[in-house]
Amino acid sequence: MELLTQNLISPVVLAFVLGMLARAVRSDLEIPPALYQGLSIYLLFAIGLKGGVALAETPMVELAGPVLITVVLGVITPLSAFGLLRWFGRISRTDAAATAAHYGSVSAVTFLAALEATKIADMAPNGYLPALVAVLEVPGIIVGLMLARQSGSRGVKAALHEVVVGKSIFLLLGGMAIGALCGAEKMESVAPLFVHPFKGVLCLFLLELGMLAAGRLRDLKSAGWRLVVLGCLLPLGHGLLGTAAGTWVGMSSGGAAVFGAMVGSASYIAAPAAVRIALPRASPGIYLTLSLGVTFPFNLAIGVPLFMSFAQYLNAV
Amino acid sequence: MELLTQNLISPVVLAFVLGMLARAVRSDLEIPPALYQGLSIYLLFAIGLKGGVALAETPMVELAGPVLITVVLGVITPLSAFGLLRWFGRISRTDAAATAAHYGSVSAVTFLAALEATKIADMAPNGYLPALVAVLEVPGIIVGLMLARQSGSRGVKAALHEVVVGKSIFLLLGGMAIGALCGAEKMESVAPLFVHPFKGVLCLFLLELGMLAAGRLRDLKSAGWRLVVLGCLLPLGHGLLGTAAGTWVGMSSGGAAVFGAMVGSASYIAAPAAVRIALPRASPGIYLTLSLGVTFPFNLAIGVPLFMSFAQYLNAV
Amino acid sequence: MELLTQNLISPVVLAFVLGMLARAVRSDLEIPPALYQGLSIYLLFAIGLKGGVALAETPMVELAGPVLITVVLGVITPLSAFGLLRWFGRISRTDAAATAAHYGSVSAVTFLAALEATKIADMAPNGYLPALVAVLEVPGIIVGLMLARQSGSRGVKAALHEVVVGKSIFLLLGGMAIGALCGAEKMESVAPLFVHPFKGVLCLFLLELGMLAAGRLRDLKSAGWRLVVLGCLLPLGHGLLGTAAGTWVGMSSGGAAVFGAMVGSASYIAAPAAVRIALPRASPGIYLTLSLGVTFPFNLAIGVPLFMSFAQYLNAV
Amino acid sequence: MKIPMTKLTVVSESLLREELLKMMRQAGAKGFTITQADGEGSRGVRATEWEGPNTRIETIVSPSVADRILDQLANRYFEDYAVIAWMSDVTVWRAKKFQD
Amino acid sequence: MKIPMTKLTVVSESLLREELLKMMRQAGAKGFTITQADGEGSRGVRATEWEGPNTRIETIVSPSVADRILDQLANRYFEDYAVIAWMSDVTVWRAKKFQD
Amino acid sequence: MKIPMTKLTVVSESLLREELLKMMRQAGAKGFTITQADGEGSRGVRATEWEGPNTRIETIVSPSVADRILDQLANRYFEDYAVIAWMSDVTVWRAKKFQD
Ligand SMILES: Nc1ncnc2c1ncn2[C@@H]1O[C@H](COP(=O)(O)O)[C@@H](O)[C@H]1O
Ligand SMILES: Nc1ncnc2c1ncn2[C@@H]1O[C@H](COP(=O)(O)O)[C@@H](O)[C@H]1O
Ligand SMILES: Nc1ncnc2c1ncn2[C@@H]1O[C@H](COP(=O)(O)O)[C@@H](O)[C@H]1O
Ligand code: NA
Ligand code: NA
Ligand code: NA
Repeated sequence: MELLTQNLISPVVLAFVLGMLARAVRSDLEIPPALYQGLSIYLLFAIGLKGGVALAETPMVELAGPVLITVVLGVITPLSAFGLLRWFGRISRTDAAATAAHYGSVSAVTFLAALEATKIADMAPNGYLPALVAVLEVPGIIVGLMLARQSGSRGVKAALHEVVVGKSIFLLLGGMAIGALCGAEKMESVAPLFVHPFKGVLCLFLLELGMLAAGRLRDLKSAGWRLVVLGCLLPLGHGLLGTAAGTWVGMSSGGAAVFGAMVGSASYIAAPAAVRIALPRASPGIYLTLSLGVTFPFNLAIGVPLFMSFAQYLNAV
Repeated sequence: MELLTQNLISPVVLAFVLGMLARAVRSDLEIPPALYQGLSIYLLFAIGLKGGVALAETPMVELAGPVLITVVLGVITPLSAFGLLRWFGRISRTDAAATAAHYGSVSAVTFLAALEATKIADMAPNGYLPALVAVLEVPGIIVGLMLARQSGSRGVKAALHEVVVGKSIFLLLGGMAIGALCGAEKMESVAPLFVHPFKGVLCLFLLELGMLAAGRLRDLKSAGWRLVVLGCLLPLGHGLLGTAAGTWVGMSSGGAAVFGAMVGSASYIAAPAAVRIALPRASPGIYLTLSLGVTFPFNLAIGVPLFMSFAQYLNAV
Repeated sequence: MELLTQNLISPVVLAFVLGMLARAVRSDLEIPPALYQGLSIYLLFAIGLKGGVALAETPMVELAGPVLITVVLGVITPLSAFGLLRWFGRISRTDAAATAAHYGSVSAVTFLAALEATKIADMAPNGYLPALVAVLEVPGIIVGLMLARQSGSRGVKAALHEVVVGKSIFLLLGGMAIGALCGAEKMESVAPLFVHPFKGVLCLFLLELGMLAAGRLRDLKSAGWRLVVLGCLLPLGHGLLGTAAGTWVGMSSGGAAVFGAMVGSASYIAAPAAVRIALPRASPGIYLTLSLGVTFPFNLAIGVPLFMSFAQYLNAV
Repeated sequence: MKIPMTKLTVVSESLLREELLKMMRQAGAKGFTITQADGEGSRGVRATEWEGPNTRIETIVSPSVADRILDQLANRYFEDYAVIAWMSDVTVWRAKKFQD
Repeated sequence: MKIPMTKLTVVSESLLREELLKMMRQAGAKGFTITQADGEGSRGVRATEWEGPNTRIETIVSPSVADRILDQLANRYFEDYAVIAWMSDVTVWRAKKFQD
Repeated sequence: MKIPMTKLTVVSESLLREELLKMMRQAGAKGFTITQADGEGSRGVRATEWEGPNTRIETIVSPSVADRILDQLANRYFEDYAVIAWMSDVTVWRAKKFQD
C-alpha cells in the first residue's frame, strides 16, 4: 500500500496525469512532434548505453536463463491474450491477433517507469534488463501476426523488417553495443547527458504520453467494457507470471518486478507500426486504445507497485 | 551603478543582445520553432516545479498578503496604463485597452531574468513568487478587455479561456502542483534536468527573444516617440510601485525586486494571444512592439537592477 | 597504435558508425531537422563560450603567431588542394575550385572530435583554438572561389556574406564574445548546460552525421578512385603540415594535434552553402561526397590519432 | 469514378486554427489536410508571430459547401484577421468521402 | 515552352510514405514534393498517430501516369489505409523533366 | 467578388529562399505562403541537404506577374539550381489584395 502511494506521487506519474489533464481541460499545450521524437530517441539510446555497460560486466552464463524465459514468455503471452480477446472480448480474429501482438511485445516506457520505481524503493534491478527489452520486442509480434492467418505477400516479412530495424530496437541495440564496447570508464564523459538528466526527460515524455492516452480514452466507450476489463486483466496476469518467472531464473527482486512490468506491458510504438503494415484491416481503435489508453496507465499506477510487492514476497518466501 | 553593470554583463543579457545583433547583421541564424516551443515548455514547467516545492514549505498565512497585493496591482496597473496611453500616447480606445491588458499582465521571462539577477547578487527571493506569476497573469487581461467596452459574443470569455488553460499558465500551475505534491526530496531525481541547466536554457531562449525583439524594433518608428516614452515610463512606475508594495507585505529585498519586475513587466505571450482573439481590431504593431520591443529590453537592462537597488534601499530604511 | 584504438572505441566515433549502420540496414531512424539544427546551434555556441573564456585569459601577444599561421595555411591549403584535384583528380576547373574551397576551410565537428580525443589522452589543447576555427573558416573559401575565375555579379561577395554572418561563424564568434566578456566565474552558472553535457550532445550529432555521410557514400562510385584517394591524402598532408606549424608557433602538443585536424579537415557546413551560391555549376556530388563521405571519417578514425602521435613526437624531439 | 470537386485552401494566422476548422465542419466539410506555413502578406505583424507559423488548410468539398465556407470567411474573418482563401477545380476518386 | 500537365496530390498516413513513393516511381513519376501534414478525415485513428503527421505528396506527371498511379491507389490502398488523392491541371515549364 | 487569378508554386532548394522571394516581390507578387518540403527530382544531391529541406512557395498573382516571375526563373535559375515551378487557375475573394 505504501509502495502504491509512493509510486503514484512521483514526478513521472504526475507528469502523465498532467498530460491527461491538459486534454481534459482543452489546454492548447502541445509538445512539437520534433521534440517528442527527440525525447524518444534520447530515452532509447540512453537506456541502451547504460544497459550495454552493465551487459559487458555480466557473465554470459548468467544471461542464458533470462533470455530463454523472455523468449518463452514472448510466445506465451500473445497466445493467452488472443484466447481471452476472442472468447471474453468477442472481437474478430484479425482484431484479436493484432491486439495480441501488442500484448506479446513490450512497452519501453513502462520498462523505464518500472526501473525508476524500483530505484526509488532501493530495489536494485539487474543491469542486463535492457537487453531483454530488445529480445521481448520481437517474438510477440511474430506470433500475433501468425495468429491472424493472413500471411499475404506484404505480411509478416515486411512487418518484421519494420520492427527489427525500426528505430526503437535499432537505438536500443545500438546504444547497448556502444555501451558494451566503451565500458563504464569511457561512458563517464557522456553521463552528464545520458545518465543524470534521464529521469527529467522521462517526465517530459510522460507529459506527452498523457496527452496521447487521453485522446485514446475517448474511444473507450466504443471499445466496450469487456475490452476495458481485459486491458486490466491481461497486464495483471502476464505481469505476475513474469515476476514469478523472473524470480525463478534468479533475478533480484527489483529485477523480477521490472521484468514483470515488461511482460505485462503492451507495446504502443513498435507493434502498432508493424501491425498497421501487416494487418491493415485490424482496427487501431481497438489495439491502440487498449495498449495506450488502458494498459499503460494501469501498469503505471497499479501494476508496477504490485509486481514490486509480489517480487519482494517471492524473495522472502 | 555596479549592480547595473553586473546585470548587463551576464550570459542571459548578452544572449539577448546577440540575438538582436543576429537580425541587425542579417545573419541566417534561426531557432527552429519546435525547439523554441520546447525551450518555453521547459522554462515554464521547471519554474513551476521549483515554485511548487517552495510553496509547499510556505505557511498559508504568509501567502495571503502577497496574493492580495498581486490581485490589487493586477487591477491598478492596466488602469494607469490605459489612462496614460489615451492621454499621453494619444491612441484609440481599442488600442489603449489592448496595450493596457499587456501591462496589467506579466512577462514570465522578465520574471526569470530578475530571479537570476537577484541570485547572482545574493539577494535570495521568496520561494512562493512563481505562484504570484500565475495570479498576476489573469486580472490585467480581464480589466484590459473590459476597458475596450466591446464585450461582443466572442469577447472576454473566449479570451479568458485562452489565458487560463493556455499553455503558459497550465504548465506553471501544473509544475507547481507536481512540485508541491512530491516535495523537495523526490524532486531531486529530476533536478539534473529541471534545475541545473536552467540558466543555460534561459540563455538560449533569450537568444531567440532578441531576434524577435529586433524584428519589433522595425515598427518603432511608426509607433511614434510618445509610445516609446511610455514603454519606458510604465515599467518604471509600475515596477517601483511593485517593489514598494512587495516590501510592504513583507517580502525579502530580493523578493520585492523580483516582484517589482513582474508588476513592471508587460506580457508578450499570454496577453497577445488573448487580445488577438477578443480585440482583433487592436493593432499588434502597437502592443507587441511596446511590450517586446521596448519594455522587455528596458526591464532587462535598467528596470531589474533599479528595482534591486530600490528594494535594498527600502529594506535599509 | 594504442592511441588509434583508444580513439576508435569512443562514444563519439561509435555514434558516427551507428549512424552509418542505420542507413546501411535501412532503419527508419531519423533525427528531425529541428532537433538537428538545435544540436548544431548548441555545439557552436557552447564551443564559442568556452573559447571566449580561455581567450580572455590569453595574452594578446601569444595569439599573434597562431592567428598568422592560420591565415597562411588558409591560403596555402586550397591551392595545394586545387593543384592536386586538377592534376591527379582530373576534374574540371570549377569542380576543383569548389572542392578546394572546402579543403581550405574547416570542419567544426572534426575540431570538436579532435578536442575530445586530446582531452581523453590528457594532452591539454590551448584554450584559444576556437578563435582559430573562426579565422580559418574564411580565407580558404575566398581563395577557392577566386580559383574558379568566375567573379560574376553574384559571385564572391554574396558567398562571403553567406559565410561571415552565416550561423556557424556567427554563433562561434558570438559565443566567444559572451564568454570573454563574462569571464570564467559568471559562466559557471551556465556550465551545467553548455559544458557538462557537451560530449553527449556531440555523440547525438555524430549519429546524424553518420547517416548523412552514409548517404554520401552512395556517390563514391561515380566519384572514382582518384578522388577517393585524394580525399584521404589531402587531410593527411594538410594535417601533418598543420601539426608541424602549430608546434612551431608554440602550441602544446595537444593544441598542435587539434590544429592539425582543423587544417586537415574539409568544411561541410559553411563552404557548401557559399559554394552553391557562388559556383552553382560545380557538382555537389563531388565536393560534398569528398568532404563529408571521405575526409571526415578519415580524420575521425585515422587523422586525429595520427596528428596526436606526430605532435607528441615533434614535442619530444 | 472520377468526380469533379472543389478544393478550397485557407491560409490564416495559426491562432484561428481550431475556430476555422469548427466553422468549416459546420459548413459541411468532411476532411482536412493541414500544414504549417510561413507567410508574407499585406499585414506585417502577427500577434502569434512567435507562437509559430501560419496554418494552411486544404479541404475538398462540393462547390456549394465551398461557397458556404467562403461566405462565413468573408463575414467573420477577412476584415479583422490575416486570412486568405482560394478555390480550384480538382478531380477525385472515392467521391462518397466528400459528399455533404 | 508552357505545357499542360497533371498534378496529383496524395495524402496518406506517414507510415506508407516510402511504399507510396516507390509505387509512384514505378508508375512513371519523375519527381516529388513532400510535406508533412496533419489531417482529419473519415477515419479518426492513426496507428502512427504519434509517430508524426500525415504525408502529403505532390507529383507533376502526364495524365497517363496519373491514371496509372490512381489505379494502383484504388486497388491496393484506398480501402484499407487512410489515403486520399486529388488531381488538377497545371502548366509547367521545362517539360522534359516531367515526361515519361 | 470572385475573381480568377493565377497561383504560381515554386519549389526550390532552401538556400535560394530569400533570393527568390525578393525576385518575386520585385516582379509584383504581394504575398506568399511558404512551407518546408522534402523533395526528389532529377538532381539527387543538395548542397544544403542537411541544412533542411526544400522550400515551397505559393503566390497568388495576376497572369502577367506570373509570366514575369517565370521569365526570371527560366533565365536565372532553372539551369543551375534545383528549382521547379507550376501554375494553376484559382478563384479568389478580396481581389484587391492580389492586384499589381
Ligand atoms: N498573394 C498571396 N499569395 C499567397 N499567399 C498569400 C498572399 N497574400 C497573403 N497570403 C498568405 O496569407 C497570410 C495572411 O495574409 P495577410 O492578411 O495579407 O497578411 C500571409 O501570411 C500569407 O501566408
Ligand atoms: N475532404 C478532405 N479534404 C482534404 N483532405 C482530406 C479530406 N478527407 C481526408 N483528407 C486527408 O486524408 C487523410 C486520410 O483521410 P481518411 O482516410 O478519411 O481518414 C486525412 O487525415 C486528411 O489529411
Ligand atoms: N515531377 C515533379 N513533381 C513534383 N515536384 C517535383 C518534380 N520534380 C522535381 N520536383 C521538386 O523540385 C525539386 C528540385 O527538382 P530537381 O531540380 O529535379 O532536383 C525536387 O526536390 C522536388 O521537390
Ligand atoms: Na508484453
Ligand atoms: Na505588469
Ligand atoms: Na582545412
